[in-house]
Amino acid sequence: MSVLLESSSTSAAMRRNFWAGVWRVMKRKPSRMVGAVLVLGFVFMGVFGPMFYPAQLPLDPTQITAPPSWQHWLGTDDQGRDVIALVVTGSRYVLLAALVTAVITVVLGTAIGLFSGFKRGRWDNVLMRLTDMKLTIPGLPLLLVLSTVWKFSSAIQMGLVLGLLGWGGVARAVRSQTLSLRERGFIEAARGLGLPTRHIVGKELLPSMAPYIAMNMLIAVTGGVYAQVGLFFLGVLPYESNNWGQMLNTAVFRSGALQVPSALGFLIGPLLAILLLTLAIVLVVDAMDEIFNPRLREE
Amino acid sequence: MTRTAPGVRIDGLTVVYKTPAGELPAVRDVTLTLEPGSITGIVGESGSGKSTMALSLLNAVQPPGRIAAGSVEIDGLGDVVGLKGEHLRKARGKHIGYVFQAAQNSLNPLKTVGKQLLDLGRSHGVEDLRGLVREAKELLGRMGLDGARVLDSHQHELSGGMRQRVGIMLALVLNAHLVVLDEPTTALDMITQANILKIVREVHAERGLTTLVITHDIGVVAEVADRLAVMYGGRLVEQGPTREVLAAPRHPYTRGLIQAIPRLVGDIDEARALPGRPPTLATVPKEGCVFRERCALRMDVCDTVDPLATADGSRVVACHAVTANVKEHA
Amino acid sequence: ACSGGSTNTSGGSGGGGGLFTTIDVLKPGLDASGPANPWAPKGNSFLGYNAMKLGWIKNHLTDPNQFYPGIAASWEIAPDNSSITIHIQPNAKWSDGKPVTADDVKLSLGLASTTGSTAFAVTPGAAGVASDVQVVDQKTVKVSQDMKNPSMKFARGIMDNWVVPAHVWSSLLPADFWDKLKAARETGADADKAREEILAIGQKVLAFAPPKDVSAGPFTLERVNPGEALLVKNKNFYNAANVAPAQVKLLNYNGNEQIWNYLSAGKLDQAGFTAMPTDVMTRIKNAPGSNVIRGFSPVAVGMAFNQSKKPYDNVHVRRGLAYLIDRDQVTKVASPEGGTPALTTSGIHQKPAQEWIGSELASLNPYKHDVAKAEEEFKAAGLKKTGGKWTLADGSPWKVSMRAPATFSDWISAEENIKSQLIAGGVDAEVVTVADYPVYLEELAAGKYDVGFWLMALGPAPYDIFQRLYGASNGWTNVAGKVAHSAPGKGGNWMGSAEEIDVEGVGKVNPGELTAKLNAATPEQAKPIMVQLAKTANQDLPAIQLWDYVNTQFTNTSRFTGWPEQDSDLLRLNAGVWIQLGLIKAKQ
Amino acid sequence: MVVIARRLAGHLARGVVMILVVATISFFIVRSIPGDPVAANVQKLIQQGMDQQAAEQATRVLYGFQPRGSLWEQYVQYMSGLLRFDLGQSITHAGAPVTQVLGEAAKWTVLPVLVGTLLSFLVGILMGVYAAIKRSGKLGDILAISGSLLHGVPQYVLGLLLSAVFATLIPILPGDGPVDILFEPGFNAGYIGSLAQHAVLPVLTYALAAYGGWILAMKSSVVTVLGDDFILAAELRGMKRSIIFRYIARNAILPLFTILALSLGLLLGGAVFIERIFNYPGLGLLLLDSITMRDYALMGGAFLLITVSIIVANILADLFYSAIDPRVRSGEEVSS
Amino acid sequence: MITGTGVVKTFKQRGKMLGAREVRALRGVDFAIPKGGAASFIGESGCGKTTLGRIIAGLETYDEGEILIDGVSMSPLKQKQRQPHFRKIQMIHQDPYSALNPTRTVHQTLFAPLALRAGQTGRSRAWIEERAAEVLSLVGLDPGTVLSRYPHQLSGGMRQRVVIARALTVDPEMLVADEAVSMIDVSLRLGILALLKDLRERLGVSVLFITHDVATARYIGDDGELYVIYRGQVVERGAVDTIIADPVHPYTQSLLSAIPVLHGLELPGEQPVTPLESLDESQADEGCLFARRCPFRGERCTSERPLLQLTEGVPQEHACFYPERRSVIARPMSEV
Ligand SMILES: Nc1ncnc2c1ncn2[C@@H]1O[C@H](COP(=O)(O)OP(=O)(O)OP(=O)(O)O)[C@@H](O)[C@H]1O
Ligand SMILES: Nc1ncnc2c1ncn2[C@@H]1O[C@H](COP(=O)(O)OP(=O)(O)OP(=O)(O)O)[C@@H](O)[C@H]1O
Ligand SMILES: [Mg+2]
Ligand SMILES: [Mg+2]
Ligand code: NI
Repeated sequence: MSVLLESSSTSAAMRRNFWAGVWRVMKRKPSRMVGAVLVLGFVFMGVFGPMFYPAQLPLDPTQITAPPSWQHWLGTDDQGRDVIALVVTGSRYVLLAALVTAVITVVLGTAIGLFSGFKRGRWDNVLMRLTDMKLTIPGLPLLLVLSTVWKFSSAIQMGLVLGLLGWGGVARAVRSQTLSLRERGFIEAARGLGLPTRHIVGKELLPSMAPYIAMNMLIAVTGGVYAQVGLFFLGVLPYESNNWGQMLNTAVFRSGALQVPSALGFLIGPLLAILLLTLAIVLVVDAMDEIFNPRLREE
Repeated sequence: MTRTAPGVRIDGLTVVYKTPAGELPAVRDVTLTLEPGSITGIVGESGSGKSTMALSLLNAVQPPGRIAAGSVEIDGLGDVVGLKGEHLRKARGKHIGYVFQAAQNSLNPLKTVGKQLLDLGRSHGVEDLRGLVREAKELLGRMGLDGARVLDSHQHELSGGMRQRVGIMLALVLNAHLVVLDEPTTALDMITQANILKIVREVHAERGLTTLVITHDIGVVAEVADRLAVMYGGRLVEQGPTREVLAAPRHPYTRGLIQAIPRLVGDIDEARALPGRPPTLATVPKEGCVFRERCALRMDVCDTVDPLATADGSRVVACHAVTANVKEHA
Repeated sequence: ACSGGSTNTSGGSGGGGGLFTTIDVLKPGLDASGPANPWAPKGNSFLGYNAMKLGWIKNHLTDPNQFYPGIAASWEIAPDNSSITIHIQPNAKWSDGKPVTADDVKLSLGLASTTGSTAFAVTPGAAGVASDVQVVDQKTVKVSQDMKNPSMKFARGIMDNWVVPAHVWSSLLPADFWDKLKAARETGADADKAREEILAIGQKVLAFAPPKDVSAGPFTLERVNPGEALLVKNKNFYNAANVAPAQVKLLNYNGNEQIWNYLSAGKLDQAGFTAMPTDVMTRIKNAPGSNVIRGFSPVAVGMAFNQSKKPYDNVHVRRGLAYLIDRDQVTKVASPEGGTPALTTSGIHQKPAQEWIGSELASLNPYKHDVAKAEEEFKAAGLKKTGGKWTLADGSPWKVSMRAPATFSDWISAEENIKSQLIAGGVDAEVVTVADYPVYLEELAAGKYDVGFWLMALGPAPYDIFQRLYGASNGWTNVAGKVAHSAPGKGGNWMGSAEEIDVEGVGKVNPGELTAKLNAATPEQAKPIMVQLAKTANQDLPAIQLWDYVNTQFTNTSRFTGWPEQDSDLLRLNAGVWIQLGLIKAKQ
Repeated sequence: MVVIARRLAGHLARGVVMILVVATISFFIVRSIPGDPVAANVQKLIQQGMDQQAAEQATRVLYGFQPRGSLWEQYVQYMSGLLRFDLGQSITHAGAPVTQVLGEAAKWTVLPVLVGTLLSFLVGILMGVYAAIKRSGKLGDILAISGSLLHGVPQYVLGLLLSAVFATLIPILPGDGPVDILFEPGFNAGYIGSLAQHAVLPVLTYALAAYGGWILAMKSSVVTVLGDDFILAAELRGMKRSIIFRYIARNAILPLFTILALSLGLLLGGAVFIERIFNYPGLGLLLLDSITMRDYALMGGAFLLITVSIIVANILADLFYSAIDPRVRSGEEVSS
Repeated sequence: MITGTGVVKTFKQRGKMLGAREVRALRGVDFAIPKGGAASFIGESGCGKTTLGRIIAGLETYDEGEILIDGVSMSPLKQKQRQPHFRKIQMIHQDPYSALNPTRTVHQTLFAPLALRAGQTGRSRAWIEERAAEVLSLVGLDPGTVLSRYPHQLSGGMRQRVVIARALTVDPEMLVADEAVSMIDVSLRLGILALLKDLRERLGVSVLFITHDVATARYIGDDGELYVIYRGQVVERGAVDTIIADPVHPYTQSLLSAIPVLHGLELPGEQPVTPLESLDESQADEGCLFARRCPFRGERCTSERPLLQLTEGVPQEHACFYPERRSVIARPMSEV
């Protein structure tokens, strides 16, 4: 038992080391801190943001698509609602859908990639053909065509569809990782020892790929945001609540944000949100890259 | 033009690598002379600093490493450590041939050997490219290969042994007379290894070279080298004529190393492993003898004082115990 | 943001020349490969420029049969509406120099009947259909109406037709075409076959690509690219001397925002109506030479109810909502430039309403914004107010769910605003957009929505006005002059009004049958019916009339002058017609 | 050569299967779209002043172009048409063959996409090499982060920003349409100039959108190659820097060809946004229009064409790849 | 006891439908490794040593022939059914760096297979911990210091010991050590060899030792058998010392001649054998596989395949028509 205690205490120490390493990596480039803070900010915004506003945003019919002012930092929309309030309240749908997208993308992609790479043979062939096909069919046009059939009435459904369309890349990457890990002696040894597949996949393969999967997940979040915002922007999706894409659509195609500078704030709001989210995730992924990939660690 | 084999004098060479723990020496205060026309073998275990030293001969230590002190005098070139830019580049290849560790991958996978040969010629301003190709074919033929076919091949079409021979050809084709071979036979099987070693010996003799062979396998050195130098933890611990060192190793590490070689005949119990494990850059003792942790002859002085390399005839040893012994006898 | 090239001066004989830049608001997305064929939906025939009609319909408040001359220089309508005699412009020539003849007109009318035309419908028993086209002489044609089911709009149906050169198009119609047409208007197997054949010809007509644009209009098509179409002056045009521009450039657009762009840059000499936000309007008005002309647009939008859904079956709920919604605010937010708040719900646009129902207009309930009255009505409907929120009689929650197609920006804006107003008034509400108009219409007709927006008051013909409220969408179909009614939820009846309504001061009326009568009624006969129907619509509120559209036209005085006046009856016609009538002059 | 031919055959076979599958998918998706285009068209005509009956008849004529028969019959008809490169007739274009309409639109998509790709490829790999060499410096860092950012930002954001800045705030470039009419089409300076001027913003958007990806891919590829033994070996042989640079470049670019195909797919997909923003009359806009107009044949055709271009691009990229990689040429399996 | 007869393995290049290449890795190999015994495979690179080792460890399937584990034939069994039998045979990989999962501590690495066994036999957690410490002690490691470490905190030799300890957790009957010492520093090599020998003696585990360094074969036990394998065929087989002292097959002689001589300590053999050409896998399969490279080949060699046999006057089995003793190995100067 003492052995066990010792081993667990050292692994705790290892973990502490890990966090210390994380801290070091983050500290080395201040931009990464900015990224982490921004990501947390977006999470906060999606979870708690809407609580700061009434369900029905106050509107001011005397200030329709007004330019930025002290009262409305980014101006107002075509109904006279504050753009920042719209960005914040609209974030929940967008981020939730993106999260669902990311989870489904990663879970499906990882599962299929793992299965394919681990089983190899016929299943691998079939699954990879399928993945190839998914990767070849361009996502956006397919979504456009699908959007006429599907009703993306809730964020969850939206995420579901995007996720179901998006797992190809992850599956591919995970499969090639699995294939290369498979060749490593320790996986073969585990099989030789008669360890169950559950153990091999869960304890040996997945932990080695975890950082990679986590990065993919973050990237999938941005992918999810872009796809749905894009669809709303094109105006091919019906909507029930405000969201960034619908804001872009209204700003550009209804309020003339590209024609009259006074409506520019209305356009900038959601654009800024997307840009910041991208920046945040890029910075965090950059940090993760270094934390998890000692080969890239430049001294 | 036939140049004679150059001599090389390495003096007080120290090479450091920048690590999170600061700059640590991978080669420390090494002094070694390569006699013109000799084959010198350097043996040492993984991480003992062999490759680093070999690269220093071309002033080609890769960042984050750098030559921190010492000089490498090569006849006809001067101190290589001071060479820079075009001079340095021209020296490489033309004066010093280098056969890469893991020569398996020392060729551009996208170009045929012949094209790379021409690139090499152009880099060194060779006017007579036809002559260069002829020379290359001759060299390859000398090593038992079909020159035309090899020049027309890509790397992946050649076997390990063939690639290694191509590596040797590229090192020699510009008429370099100092050749450095870093682990020329690692990852080759026995028969190919024997073949390559034979070629190295023959080419060395025919062309009148000064050759440095680096390896972790004493057998390889024993086969080819006239002189043998043993490295441990970045230090040169013993050197001398190969046969003498093998027959009567003085440094306890050399002795242990030779004793640890599995032998084909004789009592298997005679062979025994060295205790402990080889040091890494971070675990090499900063002061005192680098080998003391595993040494059977360890004395108090070993903990604090780095033993000087002491010459005794053609033999040089850096060990307090041995030096003390010699003095006693003297 | 075009950096236009130098103006090609091929020179017009009269009017001063120059390049006239405009946009055809009915034709988004120019198709560079489209033929110069007025029937082709993506064709490059532009009304008034290189595509000619017999006459141009005036934007009259009440009379559908007033025209400006087109190919027809003059016309006589028989007093009983049984025929119209058309006199072709004596000098009219095609751009290849051949004269425009009665044969051209007859062939064009034949072509029209294959592609769908009011006066040449092939449905048996359709109203206002021509029974005969007669070439009186080379420049005169007489067309008679089939008096079995006459329509007030017969003359309009004839005059509003394209005229194309017979020598280019004649191959499309078979020799026995006119007999076929007659047969098609009967019933029975032979007629079905004839209709099929005509349909097939129609498709050929739609897809027909004349090798070259031969036009009798003021311009001919020079070239089209995906961005713009260029037309040059037709020297053979009968009124060429008075046509000012030497060239016309029709810009392509895919979305309104492009038109805004062009207008704010002062680049368009004229553009038809497009919805726009106030700021954009201001910017456009500030462009040098910018000029806005407003006139009558015979259409209004209403918030229509599906009366088979609770609680909208209750007239008090509908009235309560009418009181609760401030139409001024809705209009201001949603259509500040393109509409005026409806005075009340009469089913008629406020401008012609005066003409049609006169003093009776004042007796209609204006449903002025009045929260107290709304509460009264809700109470009368049995709704309950708990915790500041109105619920259904049984206490279950009530949410007004409004739908609009996502592509209709003003409707969405309006619904969003109404939503805010309703929530402020204690009525929960939501706006759900629908991907696009086709889906919207399909689901609306299938009765899937509670509340939707609906165009109404389509003038100027009285039948058309009320047909929107008491026509097929409300269960009444008018086939061959006979009215049938289908039950709510069936046969496209999604509004589901009662078949008979007891109207205060009028008595029991069947609005569908009344509406059908309007088809053949003279204005004098129509007026009392209009009063009855207006009262019915006002009291029963199948829809709350929100705003009446305004026809807003944009012109620019920097390069051309002679634009129509405010409220001119030229206003629903485009600049091509103004130019060919000789109104537009180059600025000196 | 045999290997390449065999690869080509394999690709073609797979490509054909893929096209058939995509055609089938698009056929069925398109047929299951809700919404009544007929009613919508009638309403549209009524709004334009036609009366109900006429509108209905006109619509009937128009929709006569739609194929009839059971779904299965239509499918067979569609697929057999496909073999003859016949994709049916467009309704919005009054029976014009879909292939013709697509052909008209395709040039407005393909050209800018190609130019954009090429441009971003050239600049991107140069910057990528630079970022790899300077990877521990500030500038390399900035390049890498900006690459990630550009790579991450969706095309429409770039398009909107460019449009807002260069066509609205400082209107120095045309922000919509492909060309001005007043120039006689053909090889004259005015026309070509106008074409070029109008293409600047869309092409720039395509290029910017792809550029980040190139930087990142090239950087990581160069870093990998720099670590390869043969580069050090070449240096130790005293090879000229320029030759070593060529060695690095060629080996580093090689794996990018697989990405090339992928990026083309991405760009073609993004054409919808860019063409919508800049009103460029290409395939994307056509697809969008056909969806709102419920022009089934056209919708299916546009979707199919976009997919087929990607498949073809994939094949070309792979062939190109095998043409310059001797390992593939001699049939060895190269893991990339 | 594990025996095999006529084991054949052919690799087909995967994923290539057209023109698949075949590699004959094993061409009918017989072997028998008694309980507690030792056998060594030597041969040139690519001759099939690893393949055979993996087949014996159950990590690879075989195409023909028969393998018996403790008398049970494996051929009729399905993959799943074979597993428990093959578990008695554990593989020690060449590369101790990749054989351990870098994300798991030694404790975790040993825990998993032990827990599995504990679960099957109903043993307690304490047993697991005890056993983990025990196997570590068996391989000469101090459980206290090693258990909590990650692989990267261990030296090569220690890792290889952990790998062996892990194999011991399932109480194997045989260890297959594939070049188990070739990647370990010279000074540590003997330690591992001694450990394997020690395990044999103490635990009665048989050891299959795969190597290209003949000398090491002696160190796992002088009672061991040596199999000289050439191109998938056993060409000479017998007691280690017998073969080293008196090889009769020219191939064995070539191999032994190639061993570097420690000049100064040793004198080279008098009759070294050098093959005429280097190994070429694609050579014709007729006759003796070594014929083309053999300096002593006769008429018969090119037409007929010699089979492994015992002939008079030769103590070991060999596959040569003209077996002849030659003095090829170096002998220590001390002996002379
Ligand atoms: N780029 C580097 N950065 C940091 N340390 C390095 C670097 N390259 C080598 N070293 C360290 O320098 C020491 C000497 O390395 P070197 O490659 O010269 O050893 P070697 O004797 O050639 O070993 P091997 O037999 O494995 O080739 C080692 O401890 C190694 O870890
Ligand atoms: N998975 C595989 N697919 C295809 N061919 C294979 C595979 N594994 C081995 N081979 C081939 O089978 C032959 C025997 O290989 P094997 O690895 O058993 O040789 P070896 O004797 O272990 O060589 P080495 O000394 O290099 O380890 C070789 O030609 C090899 O290329
Ligand atoms: Mg080395
Ligand atoms: Mg092997
Ligand atoms: Ni333009």
